[in-house]
Amino acid sequence: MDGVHDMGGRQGFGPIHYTPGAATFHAEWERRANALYGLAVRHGIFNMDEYRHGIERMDPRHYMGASYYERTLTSLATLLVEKGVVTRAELEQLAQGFVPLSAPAAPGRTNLPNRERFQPGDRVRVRDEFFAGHIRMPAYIRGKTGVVVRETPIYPFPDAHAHGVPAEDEPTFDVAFRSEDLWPQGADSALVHVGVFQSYLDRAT
Amino acid sequence: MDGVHDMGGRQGFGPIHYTPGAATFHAEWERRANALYGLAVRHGIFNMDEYRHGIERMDPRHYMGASYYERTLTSLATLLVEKGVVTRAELEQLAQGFVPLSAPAAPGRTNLPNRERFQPGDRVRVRDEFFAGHIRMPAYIRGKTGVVVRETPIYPFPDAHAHGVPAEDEPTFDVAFRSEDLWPQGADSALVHVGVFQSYLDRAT
Amino acid sequence: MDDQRIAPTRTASVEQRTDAIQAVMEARGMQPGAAIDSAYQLAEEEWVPLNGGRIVAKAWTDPAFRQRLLANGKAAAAELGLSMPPHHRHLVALENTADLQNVIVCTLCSCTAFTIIGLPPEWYKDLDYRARAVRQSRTVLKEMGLDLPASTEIRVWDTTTDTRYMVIPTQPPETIGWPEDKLAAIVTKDAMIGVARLPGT
Amino acid sequence: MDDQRIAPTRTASVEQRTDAIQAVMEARGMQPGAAIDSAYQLAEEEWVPLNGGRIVAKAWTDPAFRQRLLANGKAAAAELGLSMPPHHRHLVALENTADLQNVIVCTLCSCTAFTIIGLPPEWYKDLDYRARAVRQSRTVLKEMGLDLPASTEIRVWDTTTDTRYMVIPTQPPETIGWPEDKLAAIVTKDAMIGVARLPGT
Repeated sequence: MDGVHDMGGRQGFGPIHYTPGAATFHAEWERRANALYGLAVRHGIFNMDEYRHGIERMDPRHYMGASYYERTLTSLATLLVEKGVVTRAELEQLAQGFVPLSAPAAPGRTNLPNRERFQPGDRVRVRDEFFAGHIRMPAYIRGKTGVVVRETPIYPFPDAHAHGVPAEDEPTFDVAFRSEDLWPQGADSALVHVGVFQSYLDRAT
Repeated sequence: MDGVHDMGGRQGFGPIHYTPGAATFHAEWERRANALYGLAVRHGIFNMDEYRHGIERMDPRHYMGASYYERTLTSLATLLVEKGVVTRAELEQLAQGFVPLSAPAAPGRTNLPNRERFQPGDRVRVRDEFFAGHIRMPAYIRGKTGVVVRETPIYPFPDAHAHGVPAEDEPTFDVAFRSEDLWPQGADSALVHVGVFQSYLDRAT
Repeated sequence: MDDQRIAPTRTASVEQRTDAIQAVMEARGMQPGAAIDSAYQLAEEEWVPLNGGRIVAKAWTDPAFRQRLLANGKAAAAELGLSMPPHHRHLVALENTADLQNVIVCTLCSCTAFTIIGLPPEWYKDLDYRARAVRQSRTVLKEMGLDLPASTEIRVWDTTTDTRYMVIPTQPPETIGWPEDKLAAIVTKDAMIGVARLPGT
Repeated sequence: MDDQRIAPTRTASVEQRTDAIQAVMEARGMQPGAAIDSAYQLAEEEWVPLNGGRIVAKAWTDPAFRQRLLANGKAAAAELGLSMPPHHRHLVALENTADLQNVIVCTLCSCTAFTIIGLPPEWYKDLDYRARAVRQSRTVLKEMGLDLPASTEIRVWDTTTDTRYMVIPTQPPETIGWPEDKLAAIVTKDAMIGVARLPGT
């Protein structure tokens, strides 16, 4: 989905609030939220793609205003309700207030047809298509051409795995793009490497 | 600029909060904010492109969380400070608190070279380029091909007009795009008409 | 911008910020009080949907006016004594038919022909409408109560320049023959944005 | 989702929401208390940058290990007794040189090789870094204190799959000949993300 979570290249942001050796956690509840979502994953209540999509499905205003661990918490609460572990009513009674949950998911999809096996050096083009479910293709590479650097052995296909749709595991390809191709006249010069699932790629002609 | 204000086609949003004959204003200060920015425009303190860019330059988190008239207010405050009508210190003293202002603008640009005059029926392609200043080209048409429906007589070129850069007024073209071309496999079928400045267009080959 | 200020810790409320700006304008002799009074009056009495309603009613009843309106909306509006701000240089009238629905949105901000159809309603300025109307037009219209048959084509107009748009809704059949002033009164702002049709159409 | 609830008017605090979820997990026999204790211990004692430091130190001093690391990072890490969660199926080590700076970002969320280099620092998860690092790499690094000469190429790695990356910084010349454990201690998390170089490099 073309959600606000797809931040790569979006403008209007300011200086990085960088301090060397910065902390990971600020408050005690953040450590707990992080531990509890990990526990749910280990119990098989949801997988990492479902977890990430639970964050992406947050109301965009909430996403932009929430801290990192509030996003964790929102996905965790959403998935516990969606998976039937708890009702929203029970959760809100326990929390003594409104518990924001993410919007329902669009349907998933299985692996795409006409997948090709690419070799290092092959020129590939990211398919120019739009999918409303979970997808690990940042919008800034859509329709763009890059060069395969290596193949990485198979992973679950996110567009299926986040939605409970059966699919084969797929290779991903480390594809190098020139920043000048991604953002003509609008980027610092660099090679940008993106891990791209086989279903998202065509051979460049 | 590719800011969060460029909302067209972004996903994750929900139902329109529609009531027939809905109100424009909710609070008395909203009417005042709206009147005061109009007053500043009539006094020539800033023009409408500067005003719009003042909103676009808001911190993206603030933009997403602010109401419509808080965005008006933020651009107005920013431009009054940038134009030297008031200092931020004086404004904050009067407001008795922090006054959020928008980030500084990137440089503007003048009309682009190789502008062409198009006729109704001509196929045109929106230039695939990225500009960090004010621009009235929604990202969803970048690089896309459409058909010219009509020419509209000249307007100030926004990319210059919002930045105090000298430029010629330009015709705009009413260009019709198929939603299926804008968002392949990801849109309701429709013709989407966009007013596109001459500088943003090439003849489609 | 002004680094010597001591950054206050609490964000001023929107009311406080508005007050501060108004005070600055007052001190600069810009007479903000009069501007606010005038804006109230304009919003309530001048920039009313009845303006657009008069244009629509005349287009329904006067074929020659309809032609002039479609050729040059701003000049046709001026015939009825209706003006637009100087930066709105053009007005384009978009005619609905039984098989065509025009819908207006401004994805980049919230541009509207406000002197003609009235100031934009809240939902028009909301992020949801701006994000979705252009990509999910049929779905959004249906959610808003306008469930169009599949045979009805949708044209979305994204107001990216200072040309302004207004939709000419189709005329309810039972109003054929009504006088212009009675016709003008049935035309709603939402119908002129294109998210609603008039009853019976 | 659950339409029969009576929507409460006040949003529960993040602490209240965390408490509620923990209580649910407790009631379902999932032993969240033990998981939280374990997570504390893992974050503080197990998932420390010294893990990555040990990998880097060995790569600096053992050319055969370096080759195995570049060929299969996860297996090389396992040689040192370092593990990764099951869904992190691969680890790719990215070698900096004097003329090449590798930088890691996750534009879509905040993926990190956290068992190897430690949990991600706050700025890595912030929207600013995610939005800008991939498009304004040189500018962002400079703002963060790493002002690279124009001759240094930048490679940005966007962690879009569950393959994880770590940067092998260049070794400070004055540390040549140091023992592995002393070398491991000088390698910082930020250098393994690629936003900093080690002193003297």
